[in-house]
Order: sequence, then C-alpha cells, then structure tokens
Amino acid sequence: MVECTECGATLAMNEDTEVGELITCGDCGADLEVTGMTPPMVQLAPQEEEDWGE
Amino acid sequence: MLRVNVLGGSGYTGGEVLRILATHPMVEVGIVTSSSNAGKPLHQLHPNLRGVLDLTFSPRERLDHAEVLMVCVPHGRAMEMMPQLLQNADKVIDLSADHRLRDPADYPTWYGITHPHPENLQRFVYGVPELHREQLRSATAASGPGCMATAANLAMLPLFKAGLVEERHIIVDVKIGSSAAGVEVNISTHHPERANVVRAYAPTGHRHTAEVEQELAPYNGGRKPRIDLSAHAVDMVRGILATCHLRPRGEVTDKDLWKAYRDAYGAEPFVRVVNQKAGLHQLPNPKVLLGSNFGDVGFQLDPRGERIVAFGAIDNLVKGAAGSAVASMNLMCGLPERTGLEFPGLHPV
Amino acid sequence: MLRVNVLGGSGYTGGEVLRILATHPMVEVGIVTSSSNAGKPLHQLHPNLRGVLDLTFSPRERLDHAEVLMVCVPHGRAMEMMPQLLQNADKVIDLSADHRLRDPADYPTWYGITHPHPENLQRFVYGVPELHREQLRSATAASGPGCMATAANLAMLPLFKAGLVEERHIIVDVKIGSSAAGVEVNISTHHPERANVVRAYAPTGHRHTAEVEQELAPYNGGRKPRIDLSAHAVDMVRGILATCHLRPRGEVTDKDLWKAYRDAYGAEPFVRVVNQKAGLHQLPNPKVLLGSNFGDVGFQLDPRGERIVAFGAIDNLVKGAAGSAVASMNLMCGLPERTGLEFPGLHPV
Repeated sequence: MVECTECGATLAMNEDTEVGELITCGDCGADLEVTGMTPPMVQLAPQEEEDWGE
Repeated sequence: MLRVNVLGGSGYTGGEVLRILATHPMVEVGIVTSSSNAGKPLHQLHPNLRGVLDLTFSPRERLDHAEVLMVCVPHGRAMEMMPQLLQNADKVIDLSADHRLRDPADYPTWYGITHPHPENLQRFVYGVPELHREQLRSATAASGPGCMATAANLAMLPLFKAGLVEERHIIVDVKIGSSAAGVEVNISTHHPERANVVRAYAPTGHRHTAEVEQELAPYNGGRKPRIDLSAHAVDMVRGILATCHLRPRGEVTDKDLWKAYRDAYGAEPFVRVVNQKAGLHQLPNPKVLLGSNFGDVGFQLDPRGERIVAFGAIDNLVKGAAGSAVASMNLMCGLPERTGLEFPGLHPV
Repeated sequence: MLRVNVLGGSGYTGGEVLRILATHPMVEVGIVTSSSNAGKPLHQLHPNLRGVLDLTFSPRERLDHAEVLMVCVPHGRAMEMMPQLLQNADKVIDLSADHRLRDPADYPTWYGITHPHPENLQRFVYGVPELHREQLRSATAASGPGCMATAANLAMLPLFKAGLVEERHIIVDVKIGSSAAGVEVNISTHHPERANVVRAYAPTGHRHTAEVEQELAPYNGGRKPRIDLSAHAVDMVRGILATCHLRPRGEVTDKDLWKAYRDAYGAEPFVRVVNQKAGLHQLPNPKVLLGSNFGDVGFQLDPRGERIVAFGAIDNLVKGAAGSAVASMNLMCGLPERTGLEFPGLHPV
C-alpha cells in the first residue's frame, strides 16, 4: 500500500509493479511514478498540460 | 412484494417514480391516480412505460390502502390532503415541498402560505439518506427533497462536517434544466423561448434556500448558515449543477478537502467524488447523470486563497426527486438502499 | 456467471456494451482492452461507469480466453484480426461492419475493400433477434447490425412478410444523432458545426443499404428489394428515425397494416407498435428511447393511395449496436433474451 501524493488516497500496488512504472490514482486520476518498492514510494509524474482552448 | 400506490401520476415526478418502480424487483405498482387522465393508459403520458407498466390512470376516489403511498401532487395540495392520506398507507412519501421544512414559520416566509397542518411537519423525515439515513429506517413519513437544495447540500456537507468554512458569504450559483418546471406548459418553457437560454431567475429569495440552511445547521453548531442562492435556466431538460463559493475557515489545504469529502462520502452508495487531474470529465457534470441516482461532488481550492469552490451535480428528477424518494422508501421498508436504483446513467447522451 | 471480454473498450459502442454488461446479472466483465488508454480507469473515458465498473483498460496483449468476446474495434481492423480472435472465446460478437454481409462481393461495392477472410462470413449470424432468433441460439459468432439498417428493417419487415408492398421505389429517409459517428473528433462533429443542423450526407450509396436489401430479401421471394436510402445528421446525440415511403401492392387497408405489424411483432420482447390516434406520442420518436433496447415502429396509409409510410425509431447505440449485441449474446448462451436489457428509457430527457 502507498499514499497518493496529491489526494492522500491509499493505493494498492500489485506485486509485479516495478520502479519507474506509472500508476493512476483511482480517486484523483493523478499519474504517479513508482520510485521505490520496499517501502513502496511514489511521486507525481509530469502531467501533459491539457488545454481545451476554451 | 411491496404494493405501492402513486397519487398524482401524470406529472414528470410521478412519471419518474413510476419508471423506477416499474423495474424495482420488490415493488408491485398498485393504483396510479390522475383525475384529469382517468381511464387513459400510463404510456400515453409516459411513452417510455409502453410495454413496461401496462396500467391505466385511476380517479382519486379509487385510491385504496397500500403499504406505501407516493404523493406527487403539486405544492399546496398535498398539505391539505395529508391528514386523510396518512390513513391510506403504512408509509407515505410526499414529493412536494409541503412537508420539507421543520419550522412552520418558514412556510409563510419562503412559500407565502400558512401551513394548515403544522402538527404533521414533525412526523416527516427529510428524505435524503446522506443526511437522515438512521431516522429514515424507522420513519413512517418522509418528504422528497427540493432538487436544487439536494445538489447544494451534497456539495457543501463535507465542508461543514469538517468545520472548514465560514457560515456566511456563501454563494450558490445553480444551473438547471427545464424538466424541473414540471409538465404544465407556460411561456417560459415554450421551446422558442426556452431553447439555448442562460436565463437567470430568482437571483435572490429562491425557496430551496430554506432547505439548505435547515439541513446544514446541525453541522454548524445548530446555527443556520446564510446561503445566497441564484438560479439560471440553461439548455438542458434534466440536470442541475450547483456551484458553491465559500470562505475557508483558517488554513485549509487540498488534502484537508480530500479528507473531508472522503470521510463524508467514502461509504455512500450514491455519492461519487469527481475531482480528476486529467481527461474531459474532471469535475461533476449533470450530463453524465441522466436517469441515474448518483450525486457527483467535486471541489477546488483557489490558489489565491480565501475561496473554496464546491460542485454538486444531480439529475433533478432522480437524485433530486424520485430516486431519493425510492431510496427513502427502501430504508423505511428495510430493503437494501440501492434496490431498483442501479441504473448507471448514459454516456454519451 | 459468464465471463465476457471487450476488445476495444474506449469508443462509444464499447462504452455502451460495458454499461449494459455492468448491470447484467449473469455477466462478469473480464479484460477490457484499449492500446492507447492502457492503465487508465474505465471511468476516465466512460464517466457513467465511475463506482459502477471499477476496472482499468488493458493492453491488447493481455487479452485472455473468455466465454464471450465483444469486438468493438473500428471497421477494417476486425476482419484482419478475426481468425486469431475466434480462438480467444467460445462465442464472438463483432460489432463492426466487417462480418455483417453474407456475400463477399458486397464488401468492395459498399465498403471499398476486399474482405481478407471471406471464409469467415458464413460463420457469422446477423445479430438482430427479430430476424435471426433461431439461428442465434446455436451460433458461435454473430455480427452486430448497422444502426440505420436496423431502424429501416424493423420498420419495413412486417410489410414484406405480409407481401403488402412493391420491391422497388422504396425511399428510406433517415435522421440520425451525432454519437453514431463515434468518439473520434472531426470538423463535422465539432459543436459549432454540429449543433442545430439538419445536414444531409450520403444522399445516395449509404453503406447500410446493403444490409437492408440483404435482410429483407428472404421475405421478398429471395430477391433483394431496391432500397433508396438518404441520411441526415440532426440535433440529437443518440437516436435514429427511419421514415420509409413504400408503394402498396394492390389494395391495402389500415386493418391490413395493423394485422401485418401485429403478426410480425405481437410476441417480440423489444419491438413496440406505436400508432396512436391521440396524445403527443402518436408515432415512433427516438427521444423516448434513449438507453432502452426498444425499437418503436409505426405506419400510416396515404389517404390518396399509392403510398405507405412506415417508421422505425431506435437508440443507435443500444438497439442499433450494444443492445442487439447483448440480446444476441443472451440467445447464444441460452439466457432469457431480456436479461440485462430491461431499462425502459427516460422521459422527459
């Protein structure tokens, strides 16, 4: 288990997740990069800027 | 099986109650009254019920006793009839505004009429499970909520529960669809006038304000917060979005907000927290809720401080009326709360 | 329980299949693939599925074996992949156009491509229960129908079955919503261009013509009738109305028409004959069908003779695609045909 850096949700990490992989937080949709496995750690991955031009 | 009668089945709220009850596994629809349409098949007014609920409208005199009575008559008429209606069923749910307010003095203020049977008001529980679930389990009478009030209450409840906001200077800016005005025709819902509008109406003094202040008070030390509501008709048939602007109390972070909404709604069957970083559907949007009993809530902290924006989106006919009525019925009759209310909504629509 | 995989779950058809399967009592949704969205939660593209189907998209390589595979990839790709896909499931339902036509020679004519695996075409049953119910019960592969073709076929089938019409000079004038163009963006569905239009497109040579001629031939002495179809984009997201103008063969009365439609559809679970003398909802209208699997049909005899007008209304994403696919799946897997398809549609909406 690890906590989302953006919204604090607890995220399950399946065993075959590797460092460097991206996981999406189910609550806030933030893309998180796995930076450690023991203990599990994540950081916000660079978000591509979305501009609907509205 | 539960036998349920519907008093006043010809309007949009009555039609939506019938649509939900028609596919509710534990309900058998009994008498459906409509004085002006007696003898006609339901599907003549509710075409979606053709081949689904093959009943005809009955005159009101035919109303017999049933386990549950759904009252879908216009505001002002339910309050007069209620003493007699309470004999007609073990449990009564009044979808009109006539039994929503607890304080009889609120009726002259907000509805301009004196309540003829104030003694009944205490017996009715406000029919929003997220606010009164335990009371509803043992209630014999419940009032359907106001649709705008429901969107606003769902949006702001977590902020009051966690004590994160001031109790004044709360702006609730509502956008609402045409079905909320009901089936009666008038110039304001005449298509050439109603299509493509963004028409402000009741910028102050909207009646649903009373319910929001009443229902949030218990989470504000018992004091009614002051809610400043304005409503706009927009180009939708179903749907409400309530955009609430509040002042944070002291230092409030994004994580505080997430915790408040997660604590308030983590276990709720019908409320979803929609606050996404990416994609088209980042914040609550009534368009994706048509026909579903979900209430979507979201929030955003103003980076310049001094403002929290909270959103509440619902389908005014479902979570804002018939869906909450059926969820209340389920609780009152000891059924699982989601029974008959699983429809996920449509996308795209 | 039936385990069902969905290949290509990111489009509107895939999303609608997922919506129906999510509340289908006998189905467990397995792998949902989308190469470009792998890892994302379904609700990021299908917001109505938030809290309803908590899965994420998988890359296509993760596709495993399942009892049923719903193929929702674009036209042209399904036909290439099919030989391998047929190994992936006991039963395959292809919602693209790639296996709808029985005669391989029709593909160059109507779709401008040569079918790479014509040998597969005979194995697929055309997935419209009203036309192929018995064959579907024993089929291992079915093709989802074209949406416009389905509206037209349902409208005209009774007339051909009863031999009431000529086989030529049949005009099918179709009005259709924007969701039929799919989720890919292009200028034609750009809101400022798409809103409030009545835009004719493909006035001749529309591809769905092939399916209508193919499916009505068995009721016309084996000869393909000539269908002259024209399509118009109108201001709807979901919905199709096909208005068919046909020439009566000899003397045809109103009663003959009622008998033909009653004989054809009296026992059908998903077709309703809508031909009322009074009320607002006299003839089929796609507006009341959103989300439901009903096909509404109606008709009118021109008092001046020489013309029968027949109507067919459906929701292009349900009866015109995902709903017919699930009804076919139910038949292929020995389940009651209505399972998971009871939603009555919304009104008003």
